[in-house]
Amino acid sequence: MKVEGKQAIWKEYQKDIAGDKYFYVRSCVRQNFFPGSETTFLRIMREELGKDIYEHPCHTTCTGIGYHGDVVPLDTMMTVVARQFALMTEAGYQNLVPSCITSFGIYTEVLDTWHHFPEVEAKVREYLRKATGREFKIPQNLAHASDLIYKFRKEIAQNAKFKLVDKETGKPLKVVDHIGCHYSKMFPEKGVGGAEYPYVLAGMIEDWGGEVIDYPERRHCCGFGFRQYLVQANRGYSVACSHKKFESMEPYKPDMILTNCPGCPMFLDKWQYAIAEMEGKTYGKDGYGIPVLTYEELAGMVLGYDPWDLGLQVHQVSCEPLLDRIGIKYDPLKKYNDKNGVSLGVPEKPSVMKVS
Amino acid sequence: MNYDPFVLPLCIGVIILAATLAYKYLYWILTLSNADKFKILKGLFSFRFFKACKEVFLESLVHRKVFKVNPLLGYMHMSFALGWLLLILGGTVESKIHSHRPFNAPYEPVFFKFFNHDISMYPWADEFQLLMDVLLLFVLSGLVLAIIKRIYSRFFGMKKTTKLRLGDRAALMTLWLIFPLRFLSESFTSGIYHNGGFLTDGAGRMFATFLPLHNLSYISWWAYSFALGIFFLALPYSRYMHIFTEVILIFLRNFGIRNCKVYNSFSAVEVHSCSRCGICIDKCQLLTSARIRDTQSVYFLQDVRNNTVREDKAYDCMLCGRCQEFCPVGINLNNIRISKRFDFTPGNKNFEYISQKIEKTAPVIYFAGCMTHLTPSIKLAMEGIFRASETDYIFLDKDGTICCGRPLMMAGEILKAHQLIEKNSKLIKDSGAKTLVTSCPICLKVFKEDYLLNIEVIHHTQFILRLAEEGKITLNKSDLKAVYHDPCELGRGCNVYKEPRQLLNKLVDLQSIKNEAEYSLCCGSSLGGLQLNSVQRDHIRIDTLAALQKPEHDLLVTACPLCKKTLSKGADSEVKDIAEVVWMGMKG
Amino acid sequence: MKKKRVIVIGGGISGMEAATHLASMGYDVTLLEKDKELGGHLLGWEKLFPTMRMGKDVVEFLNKGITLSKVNVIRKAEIVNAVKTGEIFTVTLANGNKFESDAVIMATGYDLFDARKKEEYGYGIYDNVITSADLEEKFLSGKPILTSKGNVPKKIALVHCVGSRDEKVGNVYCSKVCCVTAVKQSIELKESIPGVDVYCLYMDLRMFGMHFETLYKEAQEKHAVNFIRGRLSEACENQDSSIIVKVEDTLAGKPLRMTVDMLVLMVGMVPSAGTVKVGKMLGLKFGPNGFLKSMDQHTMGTITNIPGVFIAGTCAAPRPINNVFVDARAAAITASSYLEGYDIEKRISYS
Amino acid sequence: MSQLYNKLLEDVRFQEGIKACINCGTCTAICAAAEFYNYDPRIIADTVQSRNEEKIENLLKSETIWYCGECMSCKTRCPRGNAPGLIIMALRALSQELGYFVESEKGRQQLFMKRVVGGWILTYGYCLYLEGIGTNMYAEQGPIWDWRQKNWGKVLDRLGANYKGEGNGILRKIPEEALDEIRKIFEVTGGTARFEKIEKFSKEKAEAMNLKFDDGIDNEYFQHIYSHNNNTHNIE
Amino acid sequence: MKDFGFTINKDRQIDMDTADMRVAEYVKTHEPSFNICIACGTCTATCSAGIFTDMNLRKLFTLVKRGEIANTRTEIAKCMLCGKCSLACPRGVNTRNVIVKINQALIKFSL
Repeated sequence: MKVEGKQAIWKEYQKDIAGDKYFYVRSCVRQNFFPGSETTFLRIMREELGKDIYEHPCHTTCTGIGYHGDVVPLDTMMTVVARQFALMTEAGYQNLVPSCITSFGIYTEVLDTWHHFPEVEAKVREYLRKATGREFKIPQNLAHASDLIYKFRKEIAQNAKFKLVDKETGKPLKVVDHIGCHYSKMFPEKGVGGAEYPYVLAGMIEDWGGEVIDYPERRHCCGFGFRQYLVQANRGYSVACSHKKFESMEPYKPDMILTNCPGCPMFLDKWQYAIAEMEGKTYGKDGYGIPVLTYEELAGMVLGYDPWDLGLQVHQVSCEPLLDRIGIKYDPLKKYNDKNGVSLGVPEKPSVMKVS
Repeated sequence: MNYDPFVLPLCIGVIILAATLAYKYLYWILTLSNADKFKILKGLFSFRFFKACKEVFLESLVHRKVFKVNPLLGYMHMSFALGWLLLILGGTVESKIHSHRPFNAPYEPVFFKFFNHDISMYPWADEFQLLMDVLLLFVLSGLVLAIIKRIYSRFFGMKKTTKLRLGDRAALMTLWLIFPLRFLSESFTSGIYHNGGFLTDGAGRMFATFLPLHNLSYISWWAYSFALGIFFLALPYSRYMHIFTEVILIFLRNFGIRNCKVYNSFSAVEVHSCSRCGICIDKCQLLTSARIRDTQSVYFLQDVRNNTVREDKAYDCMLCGRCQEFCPVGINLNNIRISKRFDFTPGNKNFEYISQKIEKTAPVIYFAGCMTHLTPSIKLAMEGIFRASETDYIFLDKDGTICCGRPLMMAGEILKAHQLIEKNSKLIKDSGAKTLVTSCPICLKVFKEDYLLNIEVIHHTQFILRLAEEGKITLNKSDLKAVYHDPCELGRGCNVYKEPRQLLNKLVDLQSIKNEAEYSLCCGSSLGGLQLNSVQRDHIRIDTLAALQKPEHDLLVTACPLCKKTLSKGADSEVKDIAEVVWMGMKG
Repeated sequence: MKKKRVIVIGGGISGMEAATHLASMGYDVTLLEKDKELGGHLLGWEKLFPTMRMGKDVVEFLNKGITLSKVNVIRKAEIVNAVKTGEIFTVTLANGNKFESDAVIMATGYDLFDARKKEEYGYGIYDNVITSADLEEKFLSGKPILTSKGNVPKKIALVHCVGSRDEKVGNVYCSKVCCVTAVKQSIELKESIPGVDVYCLYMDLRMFGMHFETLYKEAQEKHAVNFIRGRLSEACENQDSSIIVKVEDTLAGKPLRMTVDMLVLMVGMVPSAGTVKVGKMLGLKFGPNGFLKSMDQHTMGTITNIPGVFIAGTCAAPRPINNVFVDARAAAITASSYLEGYDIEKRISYS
Repeated sequence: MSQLYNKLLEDVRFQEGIKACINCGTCTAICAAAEFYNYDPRIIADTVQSRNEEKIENLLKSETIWYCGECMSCKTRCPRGNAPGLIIMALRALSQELGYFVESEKGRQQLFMKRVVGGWILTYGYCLYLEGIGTNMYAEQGPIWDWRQKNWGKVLDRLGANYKGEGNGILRKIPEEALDEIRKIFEVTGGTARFEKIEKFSKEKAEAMNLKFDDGIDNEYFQHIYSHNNNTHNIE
Repeated sequence: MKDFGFTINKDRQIDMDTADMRVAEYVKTHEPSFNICIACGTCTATCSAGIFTDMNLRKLFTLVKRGEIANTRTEIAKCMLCGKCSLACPRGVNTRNVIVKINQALIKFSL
């Protein structure tokens, strides 16, 4: 493997990311599964970096899962998206930052479609007017939340309390990155580093001291597939995709998986549990799973935030071995407490995969 | 009774030979099907028995068919077979007359001259001396030819002669020694006692001038006996097994027993009846055109005998039937080849998907055949002829669907072929037709041979000729010069030679060619040869076409869609099926 | 009367052959070549399809022509300016030398497609992904073909249409020579590495030339090269630096994966940098694929929009060597008739 | 010219998704669904490209169009710039429009998507709502999800959420007026009509299949489409 | 082992690294013309069995070459060996014998 070759490609896909004043759009999946990540994102952006991130109380889902589940028609989706744009315009913002990759993909697709089919944009404007009376301007800059963390990765590194380094051996941790399919597969030029060797997460890993591991099935989808996971009858496909990835990354013995998509970390996390239950196989060291982190969790981690503030306790695969390896202190007794320090009980242990 | 220890080798040989043959023949006959056994029983007490005897004389002794094909070779075979038999008969009679006893020790006639020095004591002694020496000379002349053939087969006009195995070698060597030794023994003895005829006595007198005959003569009798004994011992394990087996075969065949495509003990009798005359070798286009030197029937039968049939040798033969046509023993070589392919064709077939129904009934059913669907002009011509003759017919494979089963049969997939045969039979039965017409001789063969149809099965040439004779169609004669290529499956396969020619004579100026009728060459595309590659097939096609070029003609006519398709590639003149020629003429 | 002058730009096959013929007709011919040696891409190819004759034989043939007909050859010629003033062309080199002529032959050739642009194939990233030109260099060196780790490869895949027929890289045309090159190199690989398995991953096998199909059949029949119809989707590197390829075997109707020790990308032709540079200087028109545009595809293949400028060889379109020869001679003839005062444009009766 | 093909052409995604396909198989080679289902996006493109009415109708009624996971990997790679994923989306839309989706096992699952995801969107303004994702129906969410289920609010609270609260924040209650706007958009743009069609055709199919059909998720038909798998989807 | 109501779907990719090539090798050895197939589909187009069923000889041959032999036995059983494909083949592949050899190989390797 020649890194210079990759670097040359990364250089081809430099993305223009706005420096401040963002209109923030939340992610349905993330709010449910990784609420700590969104909280951490805002904390880093606002508190560490002092950026203006605006959230509108009336913004809603982009209908992405409904759209990609094919129950929400294209026009409906586009009009809902237009409504988000209208809220942004009304709030006086121009830079849109979605927390969700599928939302990011949808916004990109909508903008591209309108670019190629102006009549569609006109039709959507009409729909929005009719339904809500709102008008909108097209965002000037569209970046995914991970693009922002990527943009400020060096600043984060400067403030970092920890590096992605094994404290025992001093060697960089081996990290595999998993990019949400809708980040750049549809529009390679819209993602940092393009579609084949996206740099958005790799850049964070490198700058925070880790080593990016390239494994053959790196680009494979996690298997969500919208209807493919949500309907039980189809889940065999969904798990098979993740399974394929685990089998492919296993020989590289990664210390963690880093993701930038809402669904992927949940699937890569939960499928490790399910595969262990179904086939008795685990992929991490000593019978544990491979910890799966969101980029916000990782950023928070290197910045020295309390792991339980980040929400690592809601992962099925335990992150403690990773924290130990880096040397991050945490209080195991507080893991399952509520905000006020009261214990909420301890989750049951899986029968195969080891957890802390 | 005369006795000397040297008679023992002969006696042992004869006894063991007799026992072996008895065992083998009984085993084969007993393992025949009951129906076949019944045929033997019936045949033994019928006129057929005498017919068989006559055939034995003509074929096994005189070798009439070999004579026909190759007179020199025929003479060679005859000299051995007939000459030796007459020697034995003559000797037996002579010894009986001499001894005045109806029964002698069996070796007495063989060693007559050793035991009987005085030859003036019995009637016709001189005549006997003359006769026996003439016969010996007759056999010896054959021997000289055999040696020449082995050394220089071109002398016989043959490209190649057969190869030998150990049993054959032993038998051949001793066979070659028997008669020279007999000649020497008798000559030496005659040199001392003057009891020989013109040949042996003359030679004896000459030998006596320079050889110590008293010592040599006894040794030579020993050698003679040994040669005979070893020959008889080796005989069942050599090609000479054919000497006796062919007789059995002739009887069985005259009793109505035929081989089928499954190997059985009648097939074994056929296989052992092969005299390895080698006539089949250079009749085989695989040798002459495709340069395949080791698959010809004589080798194949040898492999069958030795249980060493190789798959490629089972599969490369085209089943054109030329070897069979020329085989003096009349072995059904194609069926034996197919029966051996059967051993290599495992695997299942499933034709459940075929579910055709007959829509109407009609007196005539037309089966174009797969190959005809690849040459649609033949199909169109036939449809035109049917229309013009107002024949009420069913086009059974109009959509180009069901195969007749012959290709499977040829590939040795006999059981699977029967699955198709059953399906098609039902359709044909349901049609209520009285006549089945097919354009493809391959189909014709299987319809005639393997379908148990109670209706007439004919080729379209036969059908068209009948239409013309009945005045249902009018044939227009053109002045085109044409030659006719007999398709293997139509000619040798189904014995249809006459009708195509009658028909063509009404249509064109038909020229005769060299390899006609039963000697016709294969076009090279035969479905029989599975192992042949396209280059080998091309060689055959090119050579066949070259042979068909003479005399000059405007039209090359055949009666098989496969031949037509094959020969069209590279022919100097136009190639047409008879049906097309007819239809062309009718359309004007 | 003074000899008419012709400048031939580019010392590859087309330039050398056009120059040879023009000189033999009695023109004063100057051949400008940017490198220190004449021969162009041909210098980098060992054996040529379909006959497997050596590339250097052809170079020798060309050189002999140049010598015998006394072409004035300028090597290491870097053109900084080329203009037409009145009927006269003036070409200026970096060293300040100026050449004047009455006609110009553009024989500036092609460049190989930069395989790094097909990111998903990992050229320049994965150690065992090489191009057809790299492989040819290996053949030319005479050294054994080895993987990056110095092992004898057991399985090699050749990818057709790299940089050709691909909107993703902006090249929608077929480069013509890659299919048969793949077949040729497969055979060479089979011959030089005993027991190696070779797979060609193709979309269509465009065996358009005489004997190309025969070569293809030979690859199948004699060398048992495997042909899989499917365009490579992506290549990934294994830990042992072998390459996993993913294609659909479209004839089997199934996705297919395979680990190979070496992946060879059959790179197509793109207009050379020189073609673009000099073409622009002279004000020549470019076709939609970036190659020089002729006045008419059928009837005026060597004639450009600038009277007196003629195009030969692969600066106009991807072509195999035999066509380039024909093309070069055609350019020489059209240039000559132009110099003798013949105006082909009179024949144009269509728009 | 096929009527159905013309209908497909009305969808901009279809226009974007297919120019002239060269059948190279790049899409299939990278397709996750093709790895695990008897599925070949190349053939989908080829089929629609044929413009054959019957073939397209069969496609719309088939299982095939429901295998795609819409990851759009195919769009990245196609040398002709096609996107079978977008073709699929257009086909799925038309299949629902015409009621053909109920002819396939996988297509019938659209009722699930409508009632669950569609329901969440219109009720909560979110595509997913944790209270609907119990480990009863999503057992692979594991013991950690069990634990969260017992403590929905408190865990969210611990992680800075504003669960069911007013104003901003994670899983806040989206104001009713905003939800009304969304519902209005659905009505204006055909979202509601799509939902109604899915319900109508599903109901008819349930009757034809003799399965009890009712609102909500606790009826025979719904449970059937949610969990039934005839296990022939990866057989050639 | 816990039952989640589904199992992990099996991969249906052709994996050339693990493919069982015994049948393909056997056929290539015994009928070398198998190598020169250009998968043009003429055989399939002329196939009689193909009229009644979806048997696809061209595809079958391709699959055998990729070691995909799961359905070969049932598919090949439909062949009537009529030989039209052999005659139609532009490359002179001895298709009839290829079929016979495939059958033999399946038996030989108990597949």
